[in-house]
Formats: sequence, C-alpha cells, structure tokens
Amino acid sequence: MISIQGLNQFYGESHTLWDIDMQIPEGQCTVLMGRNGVGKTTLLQCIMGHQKVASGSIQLNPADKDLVKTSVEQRPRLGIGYVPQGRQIFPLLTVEENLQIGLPVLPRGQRRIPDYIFELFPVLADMMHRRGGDLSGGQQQQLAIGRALVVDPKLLILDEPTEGIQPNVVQEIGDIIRKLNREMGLTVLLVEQKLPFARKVGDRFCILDRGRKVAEGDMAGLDDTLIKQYLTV
Amino acid sequence: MRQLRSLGLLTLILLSSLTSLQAADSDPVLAEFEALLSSSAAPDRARAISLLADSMHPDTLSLLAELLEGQLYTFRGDSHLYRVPRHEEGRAAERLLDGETLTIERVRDFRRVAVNNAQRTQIRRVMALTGLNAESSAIRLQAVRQLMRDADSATIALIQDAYPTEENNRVRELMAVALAIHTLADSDNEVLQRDAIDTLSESLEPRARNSLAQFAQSTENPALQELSQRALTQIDHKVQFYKGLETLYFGISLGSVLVLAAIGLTITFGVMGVINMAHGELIMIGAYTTFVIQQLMPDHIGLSIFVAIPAAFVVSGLVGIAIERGVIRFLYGRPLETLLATFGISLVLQQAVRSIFSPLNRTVETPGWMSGMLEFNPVFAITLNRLYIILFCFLVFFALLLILKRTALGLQVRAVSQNRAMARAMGVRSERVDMLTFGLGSGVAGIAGVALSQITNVGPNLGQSYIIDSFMVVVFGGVGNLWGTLVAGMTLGIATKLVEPWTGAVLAKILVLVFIIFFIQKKPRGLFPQRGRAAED
Amino acid sequence: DTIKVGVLHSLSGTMAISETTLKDTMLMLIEEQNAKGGLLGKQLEAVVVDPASDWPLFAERARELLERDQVAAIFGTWTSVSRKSVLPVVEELNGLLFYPVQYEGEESSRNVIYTGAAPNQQAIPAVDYLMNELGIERWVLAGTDYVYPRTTNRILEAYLKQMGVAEDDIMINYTPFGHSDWQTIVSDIRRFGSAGKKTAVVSTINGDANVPFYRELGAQGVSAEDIPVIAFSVGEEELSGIDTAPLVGHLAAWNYFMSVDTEENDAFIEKWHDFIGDTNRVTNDPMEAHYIGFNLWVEAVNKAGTTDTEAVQEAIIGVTVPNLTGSYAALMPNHHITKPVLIGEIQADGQFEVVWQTPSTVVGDAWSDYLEGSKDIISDWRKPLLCGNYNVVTKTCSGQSYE
Amino acid sequence: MSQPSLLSEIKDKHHVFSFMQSQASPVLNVDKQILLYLEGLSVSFDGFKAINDLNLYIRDGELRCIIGPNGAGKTTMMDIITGKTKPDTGSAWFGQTINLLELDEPAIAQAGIGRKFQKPTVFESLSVYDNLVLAMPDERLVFSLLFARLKGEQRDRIDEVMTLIGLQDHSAMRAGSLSHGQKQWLEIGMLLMQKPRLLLVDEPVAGMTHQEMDRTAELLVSLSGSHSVVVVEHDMDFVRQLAGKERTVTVLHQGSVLAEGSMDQVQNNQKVIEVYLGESQ
Amino acid sequence: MLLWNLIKQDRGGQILLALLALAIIIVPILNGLPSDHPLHIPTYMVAVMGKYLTLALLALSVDLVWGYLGILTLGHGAFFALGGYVMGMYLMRQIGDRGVYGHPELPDFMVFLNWDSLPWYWQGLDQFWFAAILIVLVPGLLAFIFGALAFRSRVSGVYLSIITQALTFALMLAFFRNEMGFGGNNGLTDFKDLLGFNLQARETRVGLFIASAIALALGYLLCRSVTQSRLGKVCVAVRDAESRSRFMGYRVENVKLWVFTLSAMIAGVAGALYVPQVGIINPNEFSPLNSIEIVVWVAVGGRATLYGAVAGAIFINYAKTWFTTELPDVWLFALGAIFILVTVLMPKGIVGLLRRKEGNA
Ligand SMILES: Nc1ncnc2c1ncn2[C@@H]1O[C@H](COP(=O)(O)OP(=O)(O)OP(=O)(O)O)[C@@H](O)[C@H]1O
Ligand SMILES: Nc1ncnc2c1ncn2[C@@H]1O[C@H](COP(=O)(O)OP(=O)(O)OP(=O)(O)O)[C@@H](O)[C@H]1O
Ligand SMILES: NC(N)=O
Ligand SMILES: [Mg+2]
Ligand SMILES: [Mg+2]
Repeated sequence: MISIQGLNQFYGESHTLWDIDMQIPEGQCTVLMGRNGVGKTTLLQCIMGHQKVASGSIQLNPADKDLVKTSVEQRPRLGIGYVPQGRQIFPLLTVEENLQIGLPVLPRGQRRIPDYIFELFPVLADMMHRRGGDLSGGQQQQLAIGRALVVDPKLLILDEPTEGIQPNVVQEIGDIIRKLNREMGLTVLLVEQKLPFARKVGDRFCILDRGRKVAEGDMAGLDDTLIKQYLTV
Repeated sequence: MRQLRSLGLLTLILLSSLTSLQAADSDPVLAEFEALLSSSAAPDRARAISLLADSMHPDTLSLLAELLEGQLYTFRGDSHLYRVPRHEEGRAAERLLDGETLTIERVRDFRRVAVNNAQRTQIRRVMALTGLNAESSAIRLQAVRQLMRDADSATIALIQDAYPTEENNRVRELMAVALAIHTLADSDNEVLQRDAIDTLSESLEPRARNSLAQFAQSTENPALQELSQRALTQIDHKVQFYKGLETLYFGISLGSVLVLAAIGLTITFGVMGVINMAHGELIMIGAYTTFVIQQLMPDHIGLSIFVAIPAAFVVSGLVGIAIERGVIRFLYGRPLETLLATFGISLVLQQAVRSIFSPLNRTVETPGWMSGMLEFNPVFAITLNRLYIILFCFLVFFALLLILKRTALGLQVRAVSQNRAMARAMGVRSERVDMLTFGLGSGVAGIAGVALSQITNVGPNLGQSYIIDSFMVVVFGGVGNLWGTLVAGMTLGIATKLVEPWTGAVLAKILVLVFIIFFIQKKPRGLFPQRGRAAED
Repeated sequence: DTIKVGVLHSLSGTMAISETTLKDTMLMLIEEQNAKGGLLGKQLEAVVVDPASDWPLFAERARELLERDQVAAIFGTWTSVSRKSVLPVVEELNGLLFYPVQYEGEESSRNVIYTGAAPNQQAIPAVDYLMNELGIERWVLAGTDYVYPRTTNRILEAYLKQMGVAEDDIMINYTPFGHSDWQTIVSDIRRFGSAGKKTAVVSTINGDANVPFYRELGAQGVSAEDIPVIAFSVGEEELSGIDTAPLVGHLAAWNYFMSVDTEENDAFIEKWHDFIGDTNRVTNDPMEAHYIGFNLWVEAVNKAGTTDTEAVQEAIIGVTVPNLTGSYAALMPNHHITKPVLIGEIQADGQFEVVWQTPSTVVGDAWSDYLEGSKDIISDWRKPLLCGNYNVVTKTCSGQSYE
Repeated sequence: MSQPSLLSEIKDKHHVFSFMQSQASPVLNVDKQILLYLEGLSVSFDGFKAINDLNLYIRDGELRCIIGPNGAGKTTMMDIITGKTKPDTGSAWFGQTINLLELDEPAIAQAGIGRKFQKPTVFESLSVYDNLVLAMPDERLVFSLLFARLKGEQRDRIDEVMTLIGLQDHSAMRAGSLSHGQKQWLEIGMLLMQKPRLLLVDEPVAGMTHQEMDRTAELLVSLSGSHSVVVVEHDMDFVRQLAGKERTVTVLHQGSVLAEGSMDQVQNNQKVIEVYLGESQ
Repeated sequence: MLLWNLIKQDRGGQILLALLALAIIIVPILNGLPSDHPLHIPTYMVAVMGKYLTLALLALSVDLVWGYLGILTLGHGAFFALGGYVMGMYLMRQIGDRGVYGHPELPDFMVFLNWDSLPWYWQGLDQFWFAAILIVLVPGLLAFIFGALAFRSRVSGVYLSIITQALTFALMLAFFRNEMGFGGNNGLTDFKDLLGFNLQARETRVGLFIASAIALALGYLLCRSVTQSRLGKVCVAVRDAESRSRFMGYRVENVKLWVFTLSAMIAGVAGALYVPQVGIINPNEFSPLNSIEIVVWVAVGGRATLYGAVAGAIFINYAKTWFTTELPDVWLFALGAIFILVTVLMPKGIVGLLRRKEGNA
C-alpha cells in the first residue's frame, strides 16, 4: 500500500529521521514501535504531509502517487484516515460537527456518518451536541478514531489510539481494527507502546530507534531480544 | 363646489394647462421678469417673483419651479435668461424669451440666477396657494404647513374655504389647528377660544404648542388660562413620550451602523483570528465603489444602490482575497503579526485612495427613495435613510448567520481556525476556506461601506473612523459570536444615545468607553463568551 | 541659486483632506512667479514636506525647513494646534510663517503673518447678518470640541449677550472630532428651533464631522428656511464631498467665495484649473489666503530687496495687494490683514451665492474685544512698540518680546 | 465563579484586595491522618452531572489509584481539588484547616497540592531546565522572584530529577520540541520539583513503554509515605503494580464512587467488570 | 560586575549600550564642530535623535509586556502621554509671567478661557522634584489600578488589548475637552526653559539628548534584569501557559500587575523626555493609532528581544522622518510596504536577521 524509500527529515538543524525504508503491505496491520522520542510520530506526520521531508519518497500504491508531492488535504480523498497523537479534537465544534468535518470528501449521496461508529462508541451518540473540547480525555480519543473512520479510509493511520481509553473500550478498538483489517481489507498503520495490544492486532511490526529503522518483520518475529534492545530503557 | 376667492389664482390654474399654446415672442411680462431677475440686487429679484405671481402668466408655476431648482441662467454673451437643465459643457441652453437654443461652450459664461432664502420662501408661498387644491393630499398638507408659517387673514380665509370640503383627515386636522391658532390669537369669544384650546391640545404641532403657551401667558381669563395650561401639560407629556421613542430609534440606528461596520470583522477577526487593521479600509473601498457606480450611472441614482451593493461586495471581497493570498496566508499561526501586516496594508490602501480619488471627500448622493422621513406626527418622524440602514443591517446579519450555520464553509472555517493541521488532514481545503472566508468578511465590510456612504464622509479617512469602534463591538459581544456582535452593537448604540442628551456627545462617548472597560472586568470574554473546558485556557 | 520656499501642509493623515489643496496652490503660485521671472532675479524653489497631520512632526519639519533648507518663508499649517506647534520654532529660528486659515485669534507673533480671518472677520459679521437681515432671535452654537470653536463661541456668546439675547435663547453644543452620529443633536436643534422664535445654527464644526452633520440635517428635513445654519469651516471644497441638494440655502461666512464675479477671480480659477488639470476642482477661502499671503511676501521682498527675515518683516507691514473679490488686502501692524466679509448661501451645485457682504474690508483683530483677558491687549510690530501683546492698561509687553 | 461585586469590595473598608493579601495559607493540619476530604461534591455542566455526590478521603501518605470509565469524572474531580472548577455543592478540605473551595489555584498549589495533567502541559518556549527551575516551590512572590538565584543544593536537585526523567541530554532544549512521551516525563519531573504534599497524577503512563511504566510505578510508590499520591490510570497492569495487595483502589462511575477496595475486590466486582474492565481482563 | 552578568550573553545588548555610550560622547563633539564641517551634526538633528531615543525607550516598555508577558497592549501611548503631560505642566509653570497675557501663575490658555485660579492638580508642579515623582507615579498609578482590575478579573488576550485601547481612547477624548484644564486640543506648548536652562539653547538640546541616551541605557538594563531574572522566566511561562503557571502556585495577576506597572512607568519617563525635545504635548498622543504604531515598531524590530524593540523604534521613526521629507507624496506606500515585508519575510523582525543562530530568547 505504502512504500517509503530513503526518507530523511529534519527539525531545523536536528536530523530526526534517517534513511527510512519501509513497506506497509496492503490489507495488513503494521505496528510501528520504539521508545519515546525516536521519531514515530514524526514519521507518521511525514506520511500525512504535516512535516516537510528533506529527501526520499513515499509511494501510495494503487494510484502510484508520491505522497511527498501531494497536499495534505488530498489524503482523505486518497483514502487515508488519521488519528493523531494527542487527539487533536476541534475543541469548540460539537461532537457531531467534529464528525461531519470529513464528510465533503465522500461522494455526494454518501455523506452521512456511518452508524457503526456509534455502535463502536456509544458515548459519542450520547454527547452529539457537546463541544468536543468538553469531553473527557478518553471520550476525545474515541471521537478522534470515529472522526477518522467517517472518511471511509482504505488506509488507517493511528498514533497511540488507546491512550487514555478505558480497558473494555480498548478491547473493542482492538476488535474493530482487526475486523476492519481482516474482513474489509483495511490497511492499518499503528503506533503502539503496549505490547499485548500490538501483538493482538498487528500482523507485522517495525521498530524505530533514534530515527532509524532497526527491525521489521512478522509479529511472530518480535522476540525478547528485540524488545530488550529497542523497547526498554 | 370650491369657492375660489382669488380670481388670479383661478385663472392661473386654468391657464397653466394651456401653456404651450401661448406664443412667447413678445411677452412683456417675461421681458420684465427677465430684466428684474438679471439684476444683482436681491430686492429686484424678489420683485420679479411677485410680478410673475401677480401676472397670471401661464408659465408662472413652471418658471418659478425652474427658478427654485436653479435652472435659469444668464448668458454673458447676450445677458438674456436661459433655461439650462444641465450646466455642463456641450449641453443645450434654451433662451427664455423665444425658445432659441444654444450649446454651452464655456461653463463659466452661464451664471445661474441665484435665489436666496427669502425668495425661496416667497416662491414656495406662491406655490402653496395653488397647492391647497392639489390632487395629492401630501401636497395639500405641505401647502397648509407652508401657509401656516406666517399666516395672515387672507391665507386663513383660504384655508377656511378649503376646510369643509377637505376629505383627508390629516390635512383637515392641520387645517383645524391653523384655524384654531388664528382664533386663539384673534378672537375674544370665550366659546370659540375654548374650542380652539381643545383642538390645539390634541395637536403635536409645535406651532399649536407655541400659540397655547403664548395664550396662557397673555390671557386674563383665569379659567381659560387653566385650561390652556392643562392642554400644555398634556402636550408636553406626549412630546416627552415621543422623545423617548425617538431616542430609542436613534440608538437602534446608531447600533445598526456599528453592527454593520463590525460584522465583517466578526468573520475575519472573530472567526479566523486575523487582527485585521485594514478592515476599515475595506469598508472605505465599499463606499468608494458606491461613488464610482453613481458616477457611472448618474441618471439612475435611485437604482445605483442596488448595483452598488453587489459591486461593493465583489470589489472589497476581491481586495480581501488579494490581501489574504498576498500576505495573510503567510502569517497563520502568528495571529498577532497579522496586526502588523494589515496595519501596513491599511496605510497603503489609504494612500492609494488618496492617489486615485484625491484626498478630498467624494459625493455620494442619496437616492430619492431613501430621502425624507416617515412622519408619524409632528414631533416623531423617522428618517428613511436610517430606517433602510437598520433593515439592511438585519438583512446582512441574518444572511451571514445563514451562511455560517448552514453551509460547509461555516463549519470548515471554524475547524481551520481551531486546528489547521488537523482540518487539512480531514480533507478541508484550508487555503480555499481561508480565501473564501476572508473574502466573505471583506465583502461584507464593503457592503457596510455602501450603507455608510449614505450617512457619512466618503474619503480616505473613512476607514480609520470606524476601525476602533468595530473592534470594540466585536470584543464587547464576545469574539467569534455573530449574535454577540449584533447585541453589542445595539447595546452600545442605545447606551450612547441614552446618555448623550444628559452629557453631550463627548462625555457620552467617554462614558461608553469606561462602561466597556468595566463591563469586561465583569465578563472577561464579552457578552456571549465561548464557554467550556477548551475556552478556559 | 534659488530662493527656497517651505510648504508645510499635511499630505497624509486626517488633515490631508484640507491641506493637500493648499500645497498644490503654493506650487501653482510659485510656478507662476517663476514664469514671471522669479524674485530678485532668482528662481523660487518649493520645498514640500509632509508633517502627516502629526503635531510634533510639524515642529520638526519646520525646524528642518529653516535650519537645513534655509527657506526664506514657510507657507503652511492648518489647524491651530499645528500652528502652535510650529510657533516656537519659527520664533527661535526667526523664520516667517504664512498662516492661511481662519482661526480663533488671541495670538500675534512677529514671525507669523495671519492671512486667514480672525473672529471679527468672520464670526461677528455673520451673526450681525443673521440678527439684522434674517431676524434671528434664538441661537445654536454648535462646534467641534477644540480651541477654535470654543473661543469663537465664547466670543459670540459674549457678543450676543451684549446684544440683548437671553441666556435661554442660546444653546451651545460640542462634539468630538470626526463625530458621525448627529441624530440626537439635529433633533435637539429642531426642537430648540420650534419654540416660536426664529432660530439659526452657528456652526464651527470642523472637517470630517460636517458631512454627516449636513446629511442628517437633510435627512431630518431641517431646511434653511426654517433653521438656517451658518458655517465658518465649510467651504466649496467641503461641499464638493456632500450631496448639496438638501442643503440649499444654508449659509457660510468667508472672505472669499469661488462664485464671486471678478476678473481676478476668473483668472485665478482658470489658472487653478489649468494647473491641476481638472475643471471640476473648486477654489476656496484658504487658497485665496495663500494667494494673498504669497503676493504680500513677494511685494515685501521686492520692497526690501532681500529675503532676509528682519528686512521682510519690516517691509511687509503696510504692503497692499489685490485680493480675489475686488478689494485690497493690506497687512496691518498686528500681522493680520484687511478682508471683506461675505455671507453666501449654498446652491444646488455646491457653490455659494453671496447674499450679503460688508461695505468695506474689516481689519483683523488679533486680540478679541469681547474676552476678558484680551480686551486690553493690542499688537503692533512696528518700531518702537514691536510687541505682539501690549497691555494698554499695565503698559507692558509680555510673552514674545524683543529688546 | 462568582466574584463579589467590585463596588461592594471598594465600599468595604476592611476589604483586603487579593493583590495585597499575604499569600500564605493556614497551616496544614493532619491530626486525623486524613489529608484530603471530599464530601458530597456535585458539579454539573449545562445540566449534565459530571460529579454526583462524590465522597472520597485520602489518608496522609496514602497511594490511591482511581479508575473508572471515560467520562466518569476523574479529571473533573482533580479540577475541583486544584481550584479549576468550583463545585455546585459539597466540600473539599485539605487537612482539617484548609478549605480548598475558598482558595484559588495558586493558593491551593502553594498549600501543597501538585498536579500532572492528563494532556501534558509544559512551558513550551522555556528550556527543559527552566521548566524544572520554575517548578521549585521556594519563590512565589514577585519581588523575591526578581532576585532569586539558584543555590547549590537546588542545582543538584534539578540535575537529579533531570536524570530521573531521562532528559539530561535535553536540558537546554525548548520544551515545546519534546516528543509526547518526553513531555509526560517532564511534567512528572516538574511535579517532583514542586514537592507537594499531595500529588494528583492524571494518566502518567499514557504513551510510555512497559519498562518506563515500571519505573514510574516504582517512583510513585517510593513517593508515597512522605507524600499522598492520587493516580488515575486506565492501564490495568500499571494499576495492579501500584495497588499491590493492600492499597485501596477506587472506581468512579457517573460522577460517584462505584466501588472501593483492594485491587482483587475491585477486579472481581461484577459492576466494575461490566462498565469498565470488560470480560477478558 | 552585576551589570556585566546581565549583558554577558547578550550581544545585541552589548552593541546597543556601546552605541549609546559612543553617541553620548560623539554627538556633542560633532555638534560642536563648525557648521560647514562635513561631520557637523546640526542641533535640530540632535533633537530629532533625542526624540528617537525616547521613542525607543517607549518601545522597550511595550516589548517588556508584550514580548515577555504576552500582553498585547494597544494603549501604552496613554502612559507615555501622561508622563509627557506632567513634564509639559512643569514646563508651563516655568514660563511664569512670560506668557502672552503676562499672568504670573496661570498658563495662557487658562487666562483666555477665563480661569481665575490654578486647578488643584496643577499645584506643586513648579517644583521639578515633584514633577519628577509624578512622571513615574501618574502612569504607574493608572497602570496599577487598571491592571489590578483587569488582571484580577482575568481579562486576557484580545479582550485586554481592546480595553487598553478603550482606556487610551477615553483619555484622548477627555484631554480634548477644554474643561479638563490641559489646554484641550492645542495641548501644552511654547515652553521656555527646563531647570533654568533655555530649551532653545544648543547646550540644553545636547543635554536632553544625553539624558535620553542614559535613560534608554538604564531602561534597557532594567528591563534586561527583569527578563533575565526568574521573574522573567515566570513571565514567559505566563505568556505560554497562563493557567498552568497558576497550578504551579504563581499569582499570575500579581506578576502581570507589577511588570505592567513598571512598564507604564518607563513609558512615562520616555514621555517626559520626549516633550521638551519636540516642544508640544497634545491629546493626539493618546490616539489609539499611535499606540498601535508602537506595537508595530516592536514587531518590526523583533519581539521579545528588547534591543530589537529599540532597533525597530529607531528604524521606523528614522524612516518616517526621511520619507516625509524626501517622498512626501508616497511615503505611506513605502512605510506600509516595510510593515508588510518585514512581517512576511522576517518573522523575527530586523534583529532576526542578525541572530539567526540563537535558539531562544
Ligand atoms: N517541533 C519539533 N521541533 C524540534 N524537535 C522536535 C519537534 N517535535 C519532535 N521533535 C523531536 O524529534 C524527536 C522525535 O519526536 P517524535 O514526536 O516523532 O517521537 P515519538 O517517537 O513519537 O515519541 P513518543 O513515543 O514520545 O510519542 C524527539 O526527540 C523530539 O524531541
Ligand atoms: N465544561 C464541560 N462542559 C460539559 N461537559 C463537561 C465539561 N467538563 C467535563 N464534562 C463532562 O463531564 C464528564 C466527566 O469528564 P472527566 O474529564 O472528568 O472524565 P474522566 O473521568 O477524566 O474521563 P477520562 O478517563 O476519559 O479522562 C465527561 O462526560 C465530560 O464530557
Ligand atoms: N484654525 C482652525 N480652524 O483650527
Ligand atoms: Mg509520538
Ligand atoms: Mg480524564
């Protein structure tokens, strides 16, 4: 689905991502892992176009489009949904409006919020007319996921989506990601710190360390040595 | 059957329908009229008017009208009088005596026959005499009023004659008042005087009150004195009431001007967060657009406003879009710096207008349908231009409300201003949204300029005089809240007008500012604050 | 080698509206003089600067003109405050300032030539006209809240009371600069005027506030026949920005109107139109004042044979030049000039029709005879008195004085 | 927040304006071994009851975990304790002497209550080091701030904390450039610098790896005893680690306490499983 | 030593102070050269330069509250003008009986408005020491009262900006009124001497220039010592996350109040030095647009750098002087263009060009 080649990124003078090569195979769930501050969020932001890329390319498969040269607002139209770290809810829009924001990228006639979002997160239905910023942290996280699903994505990018969410909902999120992934062929790129969750939903993993990709493979291959080496402090 | 006492008048009216039949070549009246009118001494010109009025000349009314309108000119070449409908190079001038026409070569060769106030009053009086029998009740009313100005027994007699057959109530009432004033002053008959006081006590005409006051002073009859005193208090109460009503209207009208001036800013500043110091200049551009439109269609001033509104919207909107594309888009995320750049833009726009249109104020005419007053009674009338501006203000307000609430643009612009990056990630074309929104706010400012051009200067300083008030209104109402802007503008308008009679305009303005300062202490986020967790820090 | 002439008028900011025209007038006059061969055999050179309607900047620019450019004279300033700001500078550096605008008086400087009207050359005759010719008995004195209207109204108030007008028959009202909402005030005026006595408004409303004021008068149907308004700051140029149709018959008092029918005036207007390239442009009173001031200066320089300030100051008193209305302007020892006073009525085309004028010219009075503090003060810049504020009672000269 | 009217304050000649009031609060008194009393608290937003008759007592030196579904009111409870939100009814006391509802945010902080926010908030344009400097509790008065200098032991303390939170290499970096997890750590560091008597920690391990979680747990446990610590977290492993066998865990639901007890008790509470934990936990 | 610590790591400040010291020495010398000497600085230029320095001091005071505390004040001109008015009143009193009406006590405008005695608030201002106290006290007190009200009610952001604007606007209208006893629109002018020195004299002008330079240097050091102290850090913390600093125990309103008051006092001193050099003070100094312009100087120079504010004020005012003389017809285009270009192309202002490398302020 996405193939990243030779990606380098800088914050001002500091070189944050180094020569990243990475594949996100279609229909699979890839989990991106690594310690705090290694560049996971930065990599996702590069894919989303929020960060300028110094060199390298990010090919989106079906259309063979180079995302580096595509504007941010094209991404939902290309079928990319995004759940950022820190929720990034529109605080003064109501829950309903937060969800509606993505509707115009859908073809006319399909512009309504799918019901399964409310089945997944019933709390959103209860709080339809409350300002997004008033929701509790976990409710906001649920809203953020719901909002990304509204655009009917082919590729879903999630940055620590379970942060601050109550355990039973975390399970459900895991289930739904798996379901979307397995049953509907949704491709998923997930950043996740919690190993059990990662193991549960992921098909593949990919580890970053200090801005470099250091390991990649099927989830089964994520062994203790790797964990010790790259995921513990 | 109306009795016409004045034979002259009858003839005049009869003959005036036959004007064109008269051969004009050797008309002695006209010749004398011309001679007297050409004199530079005002008394001569006054005599010319009386001459014409007494002459029963068929053209009397039209000539006097032309004189009043300033369409009679003396040509330096032959010292004759000419009719000049348009005093411009290349236009035609028609000699009064024989109808010969000339083409104007040098404007200064034709000097207008000027009339002064005394002569104007004289002409209007002549016209009023015929006006009493006019078809239109408005003209009859006007005529009675004119004749009341300094009524003598002859005019009173005319009114007396017309009174019984007058069908229109308002005219009748006014006539009754005129007659009562006369009675009160001239008659010694107590019964008649009582009736007159009665009539006058019902009237709000200033003349009625004055004559009552005078009568109460001068009469020796204590019963009548008391009666007239009572009548006076009755009138004064009513006057007081209408004065209150008037103040309220003034407040709303000032409020609507403030709202109009501020409402574009509610969008660019309130919703988008751009501190747009050039907002005033966008208003100014709207006003200048009105001026240009009127220049382009000088013969259709009445229509010009309807052309000017969309035109101003488009022109100011395009300028706004140019500002947004050229400057502001580089500054998103640095909201305070938009102040700096737009301050620069406002300087440039002001100077640009000075260069293009000169530093002088430009004339924007008030179309006929906007001038005049809606008169409820002699002490309470509302001016039409203000009334239309109030209506227009509400129209703009609700249109905007609809756009922001019912279209995708409204939602998207709020999303973009709250979190640009995320809005883009959700597919919002933020650049387009910014451009359109800024264009919308600017266009609305332009529309406000059309309205303001009807009540104030159209000059390079126009914008500066509204920018401070506009920011006050937006902030007082609560940034980003359209309703807040409406309520704030109206509140400040009414407050100013309530205080003004007590303190004078200067102190009123100071007090309103102090009020704003203290009000913000009580409600640190304006009348309609953004609420909730997110708004708190 | 040229003689430099400073032109100190705001070309930007709030006053540009009025002052830009005066800058152009000066350029025209200088160009014309140069065409005639210049002055003392030298060409004149205009030094134009922009004080930007910023009062301290006026002083700074004036200092530059005098110190750096060594100008022989400065023509400029409009508002009283800008003149007050420049005054210490021209006195210190001994320059010569020609001030072209009607003002409140109460000033006479050795270094300033006042070519605009003092209150007795405008306000008092105007009131006389209203009282005697129109029979006005009730008075509204409306002005912008600053020194010129305040002073003028104080003088008028004193004068009216002296003429037997009762306190109740005078209404005084002040508004801020640029006041734009006149509804209440116009309505008050209407009410004040409906008390049965003939009422008039004497307006010292300044600049930008006039347009909305007159518009409101028109909207509320206050006609000149009911309540005439006589203005001291509204001339042809101000009217050119107003729809005059509803204002026909309202009045203004000036020392010049564009409509005055004299050959000098026709020639001046023609020159102006040629210079500015627009036959629709109007002329006005302060332009005439500059015309007079410039000619006075030219005469005085010719008489003195030098542009040296001292010599010109001495030479200029008593110099007489024609004005544009058929009489003469003579510079009096108090540095004010003689002027005819004209009352005009507004016509539909934005011009004034002269309805009355003083039989002869009036001498400008620097120190009003109607104010307590100033009635004993006179000004005479001839030797031996050489004093702008000589108190005839205490027989002293205070303020600016030269040994 | 209703403030007494300005006029009445001015008229009251005994009124002491806040800017003139001495900033010290009454002395903390924990004779009864209870540090925090929350009784009968309720608060509603536009009719929605976020906190509903909540009662909670925290012992001096206790480490208390609070769990509960999203929107149960945990953060709102902390908002009330720290003065951000005023409750509609109820009382909140810090020890026996300090009525929290009468104090504003800075006074509460100075009385000894520190907080880590759910969403990490640091001073973005200050360096990591300066963030820690400002968190030190010593100087709060304007004039003493003007002349404040770092003492040797303060420097040592900062270095110590800096190492503890793993940001020693980033001390001069603008806090705004830190990654999400680094900000979390910095906020914990700031809390440590502040040395409050009561620590309110809202979701400290969100976004941390498992090992970091262990370290955080150790840290919090070591703080308890000398400090009281209230921790809100959704990560059950972490909570289990903190609560151990004997510490109390409180479950909030719909603004009031649903269950309270040891981790085992809570974990097996059917209602808690239903609304919060889910079946498989 | 303490001083050196303050500017040790402050290249901009070092340069600024060095330049000021240089100016104090060299300007009197150059001014003393014969007037045809190519290096001669005419006295009027000295006065103009002195004016720039006072405006720079004003900009400094705005940068302190806007740059470091995040209060976008759109009314700082009010404090400047108040300081100026106090100085103007002192100078008026110095005229004594040399006014045009020769009144021993009353200024001319009072005589001619028929005032018969000096209003109470004019009393004592014939004493320089008293005027000197009021120059800082009056602006300081107004700022303190205004700040105490506003900060305590937690008015912030644009709401605060707009009420500062309302404050200066209201003061402007009030000072326009003749009844206020400050000379109305004409303001105070025609000053004669200061502390017995003739204001027109060359030496006095040079002296005022030196005084302005010293005031600017001291003002800079004062502001620098505030921003470098921990209080300065707290200011930045408040600017970035006001409520977070409250939860850390800082009384945000007090921090704001004192810094705001200090800044108003500095502005008052600037105004007091400005008035004798330009020779007039008038209500226009209260005009809201003037205050906005000050903010613009700071932004052009570079916000939150102090010396940037100084550079911006001098640069823009010099440009204004130059433009209004050399390009009187189109100068607003040029000035407007500078504002736009600086904002768009130089987000850190003109000093941003000089210190690309430095990470944070
Ligand atoms: N805006 C920025 N400017 C400068 N440096 C930044 C910025 N944002 C992040 N960094 C730095 O880049 C590095 C990578 O940050 P990133 O946010 O991608 O980390 P992460 O892997 O997502 O960490 P976490 O697990 O904590 O979310 C970090 O060291 C961080 O300090
Ligand atoms: N200002 C407000 N306006 C409206 N509703 C609010 C407001 N503040 C909080 N709420 C609501 O109150 C409830 C409690 O919120 P709170 O943030 O305390 O939950 P929480 O227990 O911290 O949840 P989480 O675990 O998701 O962080 C939520 O349903 C939230 O939507
Ligand atoms: N002198 C005037 N009109 O200010
Ligand atoms: Mg991250
Ligand atoms: Mg929470």
